[in-house]
Amino acid sequence: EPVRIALDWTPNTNHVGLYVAQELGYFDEAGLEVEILPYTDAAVGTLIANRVADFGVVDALQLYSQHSAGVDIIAVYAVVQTETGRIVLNADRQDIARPADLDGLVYAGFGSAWEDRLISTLIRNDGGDGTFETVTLGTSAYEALANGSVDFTMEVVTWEGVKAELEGTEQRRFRYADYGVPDQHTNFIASSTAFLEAEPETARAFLEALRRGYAFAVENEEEAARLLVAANPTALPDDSLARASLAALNEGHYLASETGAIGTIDPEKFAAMGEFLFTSGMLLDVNAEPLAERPDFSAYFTNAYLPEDAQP
Amino acid sequence: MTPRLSVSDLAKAYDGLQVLDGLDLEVGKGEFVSLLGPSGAGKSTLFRLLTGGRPDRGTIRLDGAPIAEQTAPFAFMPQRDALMDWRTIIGNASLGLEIAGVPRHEARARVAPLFAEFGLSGFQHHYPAQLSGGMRQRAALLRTIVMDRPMLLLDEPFGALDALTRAGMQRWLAAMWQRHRWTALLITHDVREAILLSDRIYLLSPRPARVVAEIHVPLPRPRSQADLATPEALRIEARLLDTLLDPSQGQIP
Amino acid sequence: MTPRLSVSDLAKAYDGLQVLDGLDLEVGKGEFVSLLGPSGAGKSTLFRLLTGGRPDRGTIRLDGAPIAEQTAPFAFMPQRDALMDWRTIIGNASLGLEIAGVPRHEARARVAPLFAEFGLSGFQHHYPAQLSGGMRQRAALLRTIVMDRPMLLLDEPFGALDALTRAGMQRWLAAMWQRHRWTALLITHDVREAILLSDRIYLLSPRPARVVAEIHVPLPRPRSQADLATPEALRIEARLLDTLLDPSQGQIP
Amino acid sequence: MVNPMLERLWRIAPALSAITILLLLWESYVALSGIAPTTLPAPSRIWAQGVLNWPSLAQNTWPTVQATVLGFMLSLCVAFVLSVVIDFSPALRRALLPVLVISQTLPLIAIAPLVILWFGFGLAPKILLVAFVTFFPMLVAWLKGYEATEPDLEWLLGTMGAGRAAIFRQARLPSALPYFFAGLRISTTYAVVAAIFAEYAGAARGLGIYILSAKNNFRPDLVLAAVGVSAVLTLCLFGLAILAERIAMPWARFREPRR
Amino acid sequence: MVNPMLERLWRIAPALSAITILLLLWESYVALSGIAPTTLPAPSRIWAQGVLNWPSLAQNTWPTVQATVLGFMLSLCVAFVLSVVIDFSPALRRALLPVLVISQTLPLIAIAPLVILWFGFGLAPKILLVAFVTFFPMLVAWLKGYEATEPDLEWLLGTMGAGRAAIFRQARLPSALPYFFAGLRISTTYAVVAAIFAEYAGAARGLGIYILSAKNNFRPDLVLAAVGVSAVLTLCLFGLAILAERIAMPWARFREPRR
Ligand SMILES: Nc1ncnc2c1ncn2[C@@H]1O[C@H](COP(=O)(O)OP(=O)(O)OP(=O)(O)O)[C@@H](O)[C@H]1O
Ligand SMILES: Nc1ncnc2c1ncn2[C@@H]1O[C@H](COP(=O)(O)OP(=O)(O)OP(=O)(O)O)[C@@H](O)[C@H]1O
Ligand SMILES: Cc1ncc(C[n+]2csc(CCO)c2C)c(N)n1
Ligand SMILES: [Mg+2]
Ligand SMILES: [Mg+2]
Repeated sequence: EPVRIALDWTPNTNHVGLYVAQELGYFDEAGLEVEILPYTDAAVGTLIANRVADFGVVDALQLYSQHSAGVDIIAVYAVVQTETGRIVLNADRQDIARPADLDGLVYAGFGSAWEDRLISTLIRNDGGDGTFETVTLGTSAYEALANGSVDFTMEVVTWEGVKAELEGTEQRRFRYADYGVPDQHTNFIASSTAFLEAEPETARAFLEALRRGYAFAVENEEEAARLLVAANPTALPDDSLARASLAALNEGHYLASETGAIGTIDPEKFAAMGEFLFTSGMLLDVNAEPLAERPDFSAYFTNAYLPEDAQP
Repeated sequence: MTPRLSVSDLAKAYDGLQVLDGLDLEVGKGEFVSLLGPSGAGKSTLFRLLTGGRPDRGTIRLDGAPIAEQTAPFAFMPQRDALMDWRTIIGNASLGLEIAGVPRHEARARVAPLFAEFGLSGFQHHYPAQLSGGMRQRAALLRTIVMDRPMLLLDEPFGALDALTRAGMQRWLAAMWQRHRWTALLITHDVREAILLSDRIYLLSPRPARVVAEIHVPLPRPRSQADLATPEALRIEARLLDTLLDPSQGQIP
Repeated sequence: MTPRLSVSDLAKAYDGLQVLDGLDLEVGKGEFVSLLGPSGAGKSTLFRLLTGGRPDRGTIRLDGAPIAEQTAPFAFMPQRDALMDWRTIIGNASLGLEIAGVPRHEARARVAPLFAEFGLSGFQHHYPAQLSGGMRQRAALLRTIVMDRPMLLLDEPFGALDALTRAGMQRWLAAMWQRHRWTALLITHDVREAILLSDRIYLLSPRPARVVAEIHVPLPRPRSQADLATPEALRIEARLLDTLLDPSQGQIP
Repeated sequence: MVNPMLERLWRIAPALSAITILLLLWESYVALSGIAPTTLPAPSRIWAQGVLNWPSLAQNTWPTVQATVLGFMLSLCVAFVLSVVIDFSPALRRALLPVLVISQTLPLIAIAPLVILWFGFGLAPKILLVAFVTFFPMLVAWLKGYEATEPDLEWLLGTMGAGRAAIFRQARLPSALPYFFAGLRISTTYAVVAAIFAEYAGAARGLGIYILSAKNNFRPDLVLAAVGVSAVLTLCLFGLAILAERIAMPWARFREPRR
Repeated sequence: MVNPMLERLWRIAPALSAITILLLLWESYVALSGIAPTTLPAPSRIWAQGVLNWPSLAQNTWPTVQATVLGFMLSLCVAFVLSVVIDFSPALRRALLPVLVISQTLPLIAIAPLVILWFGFGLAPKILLVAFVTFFPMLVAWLKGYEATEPDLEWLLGTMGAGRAAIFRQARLPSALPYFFAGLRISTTYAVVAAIFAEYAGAARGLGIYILSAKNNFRPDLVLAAVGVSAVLTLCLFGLAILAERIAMPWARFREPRR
């Protein structure tokens, strides 16, 4: 029985630890056979809850939403230690100096209600009304931004941001935390309580090997990038992008925090973002009603399966 | 003796148009009967009812039993040739045999020798679209004849044949009939054809078709084209033409 | 005087099958000429070449000029009726006029009075699928006649008509011809029909078609069915049948 | 049947019962298998949530209806005009047909950014994309239909002095109608889906946006409620296509077997 | 024409020149407008990058070809079997047809998770999805084709003692062939696109995955190179469909106008 892990996106530098562990045989050493499932449009929580996958890379919003809705999904590892998302706009937009200036402009969105809350909070905290127009674009947001069809959008700074820099595209960005939105671990590795209770040792072994992979990537940036690209010749046709992205991840202390934490989920960070989502009415229960009471966010994640030295 | 086919009080309307209304006729075993009648009278409609159509009224008996209980006693030739575009001529000709369960190869072998007689030699493997109108009609007749059924229903089989081929086919059909004594019901426009081939001729009125005259043809068999010039034949022809041309029948033009 | 239509040395092959090979014929102005010939001889093929088809060899002249320079001098009636399923009968009948530029309403008004004469009263607004085979053929003939062209090409126009309607239509056509003196070329199987209508009859050989006999019909006009019983007519009929039945012609069956 | 209402009911009864049975099977599968509503919601839940969210669902339905109808009308015109052009010129046929076939192989993801670049986020690009997706089945049907014309008919028209255009109008066009209506059924089936996909390329509102959002908010029940609305729209269009066929080909009912 | 090779070349010349002209227009638009290659790369760049990345492109083509071919074969069977079932039972027709129409309105996004859940990431779900997308045009074509059967022919067969099945095989089926081949052309056009979309539901390899990855890596040139490969595949399938038509209906060439 291999351990199966699902992805949140096509293979990219966020997944570097996974591929390094696989390529360098860390999983083998831990006595595990790991199968990295192909990326699918299906929600990772659904794959985990239905035992198609044992683990999955999920973004924070999905984790909070699915867990609230009664899906058996629980975060066990923080992929990044601090928010990688940014508001991004073209540098030549003199009229936009600060988030408050975004009022009334056009936002290229990805279709989640969370974006709307996040951006309006950002604007309001900066003194604006928090009203803006959304066109849902999904994958084409960055082309639309580049040719001026929209005024701003959202990005993963260690991927889209790095690409823009490589291309020499002049952009400016707003960091959410600078405008009163709580910081977060943008992506997690999640599992299900059913799996964790049934195979706690497997889970521990898996996370330990995985963490070794990420730690390797923090120390050996070049080699990690090479391994990642070699493992994904199709998904990563540009090793320059992968290299630069991994450099940005390290430089920004995303994979390892400034205090050296790798994989550890910060309970306060977790609760703060939970609180933000709860108070904005984003969390729905199994009947699609907004949660009536503030949930216990410590049940949404656990650090218990991380190696001793990674426990907070 | 019960007739092979007996039709009584048959009625049928299409969309309120009364096509048949109380038609009675009989065909005895081994008898060759022709139907002569104006266009649109309802002749093809009668065939439709014989071959499975639902009459509004009336009964059709075969050998005394209502027709619904019989299974396919007729070899039928439709008015428009109804050849299959996608079968070669030999494939079309052997269709009936194949449907009757004869293996394809054997069916073709049985049909093949008849091609010369039907003036279709060399066209076995042509498609219908490659044939002239008359050749198509002959292929359709061939398809009907080879089925070897106890009764033939022929809807103007010689309609599109040239004079000579027509005469030849008539002679041939008469000879075959002589041999097999099929019961046959023929729809035709050709008074002489009816006389040459028939034991009996029904003359039909315009729509709704009723029998206006029933004429026996007591000419000796086998008959030939020459027999049509005998006084007896000419008398019958005259009588048929008289009745057909009688304006009291309210005929079209 | 140059003939209206003059065909010389016409040849045509389909897929290596020589259908016409050196056919010569002429039709004078105001003359009614019939073509009698076995099925598959190439009669319809001749019409195809007259109406725009490309011969392999030979020339077709109209009033002395090669035919390509003429514009549509023929009113043509094809062998299979070629009615349009999607037009009502009156729509089909007025097709030629509409194509000639007559406004739809006027075209129909011009055609409507002829329906009774053609035995189609009451069927103006039916679709072809609702008509019997003979009625379809009459509708097709009506469509041809109303075009009022200087020359008619008729490919077995009465092939599917019943004896009586056929006689009526022949009479009618003869009368119309008497009045209009159309130049007409008629393909037929019916020896008597040819005699009744024609000034001259060409007898064709089997494929490849050549003229084997050219027969003048000096009967006085107007002619009627009764004139076919005159000694002169019977002599012509006999001669035609003799030639047709002459085995040296290598005829099918 | 005495009552035409009753008769109509009788005619759609098999469809209704088939759909009911499928829904019941689905409902009981969800109830018995204990599958999570986040994976596969029951029809009852989809219905309830659809009703609850109806105002926003309805608001997102209208732009899709607009794009579908206008796009489809454009598609009808394009298919017809192209078919005529191609029918009149064999050279153009050989030049255009492969290009059109290739055009149909372009996944939306590849052309969406360009469409946005050139036409923005408004109604226009959706109309174009719906037309782009639906014109092809109708074009193929027209072309096949023209080919099916009885040669004798064209010959006859030629002798009547009909030019290429008149022959087309009088013979080729009506002969192609049954084929066209087969193509029309296929196209109407895809029209709504095409509009939904077109919205993926970028839109402020529409069923496609609604579905995308519902998915990104992990609400498969709302995804399926929107899919239900799109199915109803498609069935309406399909019904219209059948009605149009009845009206356009009144002679067709006489072609039914006579026995 | 003396040389059959030359003649073939002559027949595809218009298509080749049309495509060449389009590519030249595109190339010069990119050169003259100065549009960024990240928005719209020039054909020359697409070609160069496609050649450069050929090994990985080829590796991703094979799974798509497999899914397309197997899915399409399944689709042929499904369309035919369904058409027969529907043709034999008017009640089933009324029950099934609306359900099938509805089935065609399901956007992949709505069913993708279920497909993965039930069938996993292997070849099977792709085959099913290709069949699902492509069977419908052929089904509609078969049904329309059966309806077009000459009533006299069925009558004749009936008098020969042919049962419902024999009438179907001898008359309805061959009569429907021209319609079927019209549907087949439409379906083949969609088969490759369907396989590509199916891969979006989750696959290890395939042109769809290649396109998705290229897109996520901001490589529109590679996206379009993969689209080019899919276009070539589609043209091959389309050509095969035309060839199959020629072989299956040898009588059709005699229906061409005789003049
Ligand atoms: N398109 C075609 N392709 C091949 N052969 C053809 C074609 N059209 C006609 N023929 C052949 O040409 C010959 C003559 O055909 P045509 O239709 O001219 O005969 P016809 O004299 O009119 O016969 P009929 O009196 O039976 O109508 C036939 O043997 C036929 O098979
Ligand atoms: N399916 C139908 N729907 C409506 N009317 C029909 C249908 N079939 C036949 N008719 C009508 O029934 C009448 C008789 O048709 P039928 O085919 O029996 O004539 P017929 O005697 O065979 O004529 P012909 O000698 O010209 O073939 C015609 O007036 C025709 O219009
Ligand atoms: C490496 C990486 N890049 C982009 C996205 C997709 N994405 C672009 S902006 C955004 C936040 C708005 O929801 C998301 C998820 C991803 N998932 N992972
Ligand atoms: Mg009849
Ligand atoms: Mg002929």
